[in-house]
Amino acid sequence: MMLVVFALVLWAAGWALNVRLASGPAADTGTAQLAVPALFGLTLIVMWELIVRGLEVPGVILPPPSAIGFAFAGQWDVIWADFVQTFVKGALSGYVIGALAAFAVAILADRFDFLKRGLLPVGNFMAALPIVGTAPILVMWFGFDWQSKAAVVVVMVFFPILVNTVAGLADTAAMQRDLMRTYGASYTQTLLKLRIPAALPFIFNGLKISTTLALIGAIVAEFFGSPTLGMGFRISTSVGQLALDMVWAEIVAAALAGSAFYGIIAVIEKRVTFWHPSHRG
Amino acid sequence: QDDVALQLKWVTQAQFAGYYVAEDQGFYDEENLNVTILPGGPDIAPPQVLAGGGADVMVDWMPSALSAREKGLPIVNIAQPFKTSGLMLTCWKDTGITGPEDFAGRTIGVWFFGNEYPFLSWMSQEGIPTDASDDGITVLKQGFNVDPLLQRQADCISTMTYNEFGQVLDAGVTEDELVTFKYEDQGVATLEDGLYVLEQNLEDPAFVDKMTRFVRASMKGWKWAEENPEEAAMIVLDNDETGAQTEAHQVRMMGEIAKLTAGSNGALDEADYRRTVDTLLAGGSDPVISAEPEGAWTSDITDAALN
Amino acid sequence: MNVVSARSLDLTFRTGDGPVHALKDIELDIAPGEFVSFIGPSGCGKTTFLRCVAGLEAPTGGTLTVNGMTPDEARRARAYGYVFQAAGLYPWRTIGGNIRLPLEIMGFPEAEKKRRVAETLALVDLDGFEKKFPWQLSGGMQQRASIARALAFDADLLLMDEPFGALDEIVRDRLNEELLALWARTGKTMLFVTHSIPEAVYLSTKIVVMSPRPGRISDVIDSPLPKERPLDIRDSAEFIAIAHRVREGLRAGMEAA
Amino acid sequence: MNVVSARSLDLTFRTGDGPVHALKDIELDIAPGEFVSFIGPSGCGKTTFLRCVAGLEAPTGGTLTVNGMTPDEARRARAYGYVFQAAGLYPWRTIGGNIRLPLEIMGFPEAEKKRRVAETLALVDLDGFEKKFPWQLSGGMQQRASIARALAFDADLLLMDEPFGALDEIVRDRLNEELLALWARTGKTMLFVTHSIPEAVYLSTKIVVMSPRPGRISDVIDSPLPKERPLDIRDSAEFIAIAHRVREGLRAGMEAA
Amino acid sequence: MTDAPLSAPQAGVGRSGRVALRLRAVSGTVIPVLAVIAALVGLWYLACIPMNAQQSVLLAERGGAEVSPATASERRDVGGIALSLRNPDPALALAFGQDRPVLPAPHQVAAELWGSTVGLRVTSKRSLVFHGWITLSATLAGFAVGTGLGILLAVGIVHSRVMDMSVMPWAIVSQTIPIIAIAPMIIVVLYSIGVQGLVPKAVISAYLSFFPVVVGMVKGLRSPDAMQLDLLRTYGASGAQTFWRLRLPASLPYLFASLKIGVAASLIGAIVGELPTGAVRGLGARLLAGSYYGQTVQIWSALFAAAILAALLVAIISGVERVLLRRMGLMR
Ligand SMILES: Nc1ncnc2c1ncn2[C@@H]1O[C@H](COP(=O)(O)OP(=O)(O)OP(=O)(O)O)[C@@H](O)[C@H]1O
Ligand SMILES: Nc1ncnc2c1ncn2[C@@H]1O[C@H](COP(=O)(O)OP(=O)(O)OP(=O)(O)O)[C@@H](O)[C@H]1O
Ligand SMILES: Cc1ncc(C[n+]2csc(CCO)c2C)c(N)n1
Ligand SMILES: [Mg+2]
Ligand SMILES: [Mg+2]
Repeated sequence: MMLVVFALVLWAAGWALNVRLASGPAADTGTAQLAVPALFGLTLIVMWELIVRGLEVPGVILPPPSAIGFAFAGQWDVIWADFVQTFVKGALSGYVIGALAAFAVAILADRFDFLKRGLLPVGNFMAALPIVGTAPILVMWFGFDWQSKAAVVVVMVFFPILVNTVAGLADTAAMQRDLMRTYGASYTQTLLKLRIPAALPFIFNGLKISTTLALIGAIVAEFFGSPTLGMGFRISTSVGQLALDMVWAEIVAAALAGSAFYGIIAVIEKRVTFWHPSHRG
Repeated sequence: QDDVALQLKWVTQAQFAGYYVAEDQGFYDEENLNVTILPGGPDIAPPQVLAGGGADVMVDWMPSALSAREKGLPIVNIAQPFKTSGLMLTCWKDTGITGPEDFAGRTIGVWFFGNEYPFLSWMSQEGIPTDASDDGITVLKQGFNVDPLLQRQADCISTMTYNEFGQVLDAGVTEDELVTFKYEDQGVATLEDGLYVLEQNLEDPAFVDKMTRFVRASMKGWKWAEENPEEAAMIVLDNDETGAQTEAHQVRMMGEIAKLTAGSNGALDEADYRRTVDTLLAGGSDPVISAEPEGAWTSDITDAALN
Repeated sequence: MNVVSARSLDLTFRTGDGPVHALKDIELDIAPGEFVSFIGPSGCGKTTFLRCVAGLEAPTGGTLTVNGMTPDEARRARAYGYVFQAAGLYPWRTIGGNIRLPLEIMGFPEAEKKRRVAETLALVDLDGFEKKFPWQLSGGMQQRASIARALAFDADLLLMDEPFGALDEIVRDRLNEELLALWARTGKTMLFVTHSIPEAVYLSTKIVVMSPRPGRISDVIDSPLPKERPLDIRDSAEFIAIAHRVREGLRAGMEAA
Repeated sequence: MNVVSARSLDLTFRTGDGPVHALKDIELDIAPGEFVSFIGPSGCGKTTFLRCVAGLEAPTGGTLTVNGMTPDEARRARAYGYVFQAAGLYPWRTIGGNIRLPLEIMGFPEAEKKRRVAETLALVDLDGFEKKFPWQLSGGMQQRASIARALAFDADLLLMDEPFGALDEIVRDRLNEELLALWARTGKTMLFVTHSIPEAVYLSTKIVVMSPRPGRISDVIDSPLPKERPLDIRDSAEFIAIAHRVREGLRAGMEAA
Repeated sequence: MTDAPLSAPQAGVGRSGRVALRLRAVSGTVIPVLAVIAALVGLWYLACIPMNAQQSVLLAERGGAEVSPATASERRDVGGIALSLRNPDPALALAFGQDRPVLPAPHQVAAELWGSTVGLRVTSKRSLVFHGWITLSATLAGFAVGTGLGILLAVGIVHSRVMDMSVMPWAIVSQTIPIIAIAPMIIVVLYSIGVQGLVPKAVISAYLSFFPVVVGMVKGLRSPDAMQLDLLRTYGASGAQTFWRLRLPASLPYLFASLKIGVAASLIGAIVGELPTGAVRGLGARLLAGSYYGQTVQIWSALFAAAILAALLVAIISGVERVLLRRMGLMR
């Protein structure tokens, strides 16, 4: 009980410190912008540790963060191999294929208005097919290895990227298109010099949303059949073996990988669409 | 009435007929018990539910239970309604597989989630690596159904006599297209569906009494089910909420299950226990359990229940 | 030959709620080298007329020729430069890149592109800003860049649709002066849409006053002002007289409608 | 007592790239019932000065009183109505609802709210439009509604920041006339920011010419024009003379900067 | 009326004009949508032939027909397309009516959908309406909780800088956690405090739906520009007045956009929540049970039922949005 009380005190202290940081004079510096969420996360983790120990929650229900940390460090090689299987082979390849396919279809849909008007509503409907239902089907079609995981990822990321790209390609001002007409520009010239650059902020929006979807999709697919390798495989098998510390270590790895993936795309976005009002320094 | 929550290992099906029958036929009521049957599923680990206090008693396979015990979750077998093992490997005959010695280089589907221990023990006894090396087996984490075999993504898959094997046949495959390896026949059988509780609960006489009544009523249910397989199957069907189970399938399953429960009155046979433990200990470099378990089972409850 | 020649030009838009008669019976001839301003209340069809000349809108009646061709042919022959109300520079291109855009599309050789970009930047007094991005410039500088973009490929005809509408009066004054100087130097033909009476009078050799519903020409005023126009010509009696006539024309058009 | 009184008013913004000296040494007195226009190039601090008067911005030096109070007290005493450049009506409220907004916030009783909404609608000639949504009205009508909103609670001081900047010249002319009439009828004190020389001259009893970097007052012109001002007073010699002086003031300020 | 608002958008649009516009919009999408659907269904039928070829040929072989290659183990290495080309007759004849097809034909799915919705009493355990209702109730409960939580969090984030800086990054990280991995744990933890049935599913459903709502609401509550905020300052308005009269109404369009994403996410959450406990009730259980018994037709029909349910939920929200925003004058 002491530990629980201590956890609550710690929470209050962490929050108070954050309040001071966030409203203090240094609030706008990069350090504060990192420190505040980091401190918040740290308090949460320490509270988790204290409460789990204080209430004597069984380790097979919820392990304390320290145990998760040990599992993460101790089984680093296993986690790394799982990461390569699920993220690099499954998620990343599916992400690339899905994105390229979405771009191609988006350009077609942009070219042929009929296709656009027909495809988008149907696409929205297809996007609503729950992934947990399509995953077993795709595993059945594409086999147990990473190919089926990539297929699930393709299906998951295709529609968000398609919808965003189509919206982006349509987002040019009438004036900008007229300008190209006054130059007697061809369709391709307009596409390359106006529409694609103008669509980039939208495209990146789709790409960003899809980063987390890709990883989640690959992991979900592994629940429905996999080789004896992969983050999803490890999570489900470890639950069965009551190795909850390993389960959480994989979840942490997934969250780290997902956040890093998101971060990388966000950085590229900032580089490529530096001109967009939301990115101008 | 005393409340009892029973966590099953898998979804509602004839594999658990005894409990549904006991509930349906009022055997639990007779023992003044109010039993809640919690169906399992692909991602529910019964020991976890037990540890969390979500259930009083669970159905599990002994390998998984012993492994959990070694991991520090003190669970104890209080009754063993299943005498024989229904687990087997089913292979296409045209792959040329005739015995375990042909497994090297093959792709074999295995259930995980605590169901992989019997297979891994068997293979390590055979000395066949399961690491996808050239002279080893490529293991697939088999999903929920027999598709990997039908689609020929695997040369062999795990099946239960009472369930998946029937599904393979239902899919139009004839028995002579297949080769099967029952664990029972290979001498590596491990004990399947038994009833387990948390060790510390057994210190409470009221709990012991409750479990005694529960086991008694459950075994009555099982024996009833063995004698009336068709009715038992219908009772199971009534309790299936998905509406996905079919009568034919459940009746057949009940028939096969009856063969597995036939030799048991509910008491654990120490010889079976020894065999299971020896199989699991014999796992070579990576045994399922590393030390002889202590106090992993008790006959107190069955002794009290069955007299 | 007239640069622009309209004969009973008519344009009706079909819209969801019935037709909009945007231009009616437009008769107009514009000779080479003229500076023609179009003025009139909102919705009277100034933009529509300019777009017809540019071949961006198809008239529904009458004839319109640009350099003796149809507007569409003229557009494909890159006969004119068009400056829109807002600068409308592409934010992902530098100022230089924006001016290079039409040259890229028209396939000028690399060296020529370089030369022209430098030249037009100098012409609008923006040298040194080539590598800057549009949002790093003030509104007035952006508008100058957009004029440079229209000048880069050196068409003889310049169509400008309220290019200074969004700028403040002082900046506008200066750009007006510069535009006049540019016009004097290059001898291009200018079609210039504006809402501002002083601006129209200050710049033009000819002022076309329009009135709405349907869009018609209600007056065409040939300016007697000399080609040399210091800014304070706007306080002269002649200037005020023309401005007065324009205002009267506008008022009459409004009341008739 | 002066409605607004500024003594060596100073305001410096701290920004990411150094301080911006927006107002420097402003000395100004405004008597009750005056119509004061502020004119100057973009960025000279017109808006900033108005915001200081409104208590929306805190000066960094000097003193400023509004009705003898600090601007912040005046704001809380609801001493003024403020009209922004864009109408800025809430699109989810009807015209009536928009005018009711300040009354709700200030807690007027229900009957009083009704009465005042009807009254101010009539004042700006918008009766019958109470139930319409803003986007169902033309830009000019929206701007009238936003003036009505500022009038509804009947403050004696009206601050207007380029209220007609977005409108076309003809609509603007009419609104100028109406504004003058309203001012004459109500006798309120007006502070009016504009970019347009004719507008400033036409409306004001006093014109404050400002110059930028740092924002200073470069000229204060008391208008000799009569209170009665028909639109074509703008062609009168007196008018042109004042306009000339304003333009010279602007030019001088620009060159000095 | 001296100043008739003729220049205002839509000023002259009467009822008939609107109806005409609507009609044009309908015919402008309905035909392309139908065309695309027809094309997809055609492709689907076509795809059934190679996908189901192994089974078709096997069935033909069992029926005594001459097939090539002659044995199943040889056929295993032949692709579906090649197999269909080598055995065109059985591949075509038997592709669309199998019991356990790899890819069921559209009419099989449609028939199953029809049969298990309209063809059964809604109280039947085989009725998709019954299972849909189970899933729907968890979805709605989770959606309500998630939306409420999301809005509260957004209000906190908009009004407190600390919350903005500390909570927002973690809210993003929370979305990178594979829900299917923690769903069973949530269920077990809730079991241990005696909660089962609808609540665990609703919790997962809420977890998935709160994020879009937070993001949308934060954007929406911050959408009023400086001028609109300053206007209220000139009235000396309080924080609460600013919230209720400005921030909240201004955020509604954003809220509805997120609600549409959120409700679809809620549905997925409810289905995910139904998977771990396996065959209990609901569309997720149907999916799983179908999968367990290799009943592809049943999987596909449950899948489509879920998508249709999602489409209906989104349509309902769009409807509410249209009515509300139109009444508020935010939609023209
Ligand atoms: N694409 C279009 N479809 C339908 N009506 C149009 C279209 N373009 C313009 N109109 C209508 O034609 C009339 C003339 O429009 P135009 O843009 O030429 O006016 P303008 O004189 O340029 O006005 P402003 O000063 O506001 O720019 C207006 O009533 C306008 O609503
Ligand atoms: N909140 C602020 N933070 C920093 N600088 C500001 C801020 N507001 C205004 N400024 C700067 O102060 C100076 C005066 O701005 P102000 O808006 O008062 O000019 P203005 O005369 O109203 O111009 P305009 O005619 O363009 O409206 C400008 O240089 C402007 O960039
Ligand atoms: C992950 C997973 N776990 C279990 C089974 C099926 N299964 C394995 S053993 C057994 C009988 C005892 O419950 C059953 C039904 C599966 N298909 N997938
Ligand atoms: Mg125009
Ligand atoms: Mg300003």
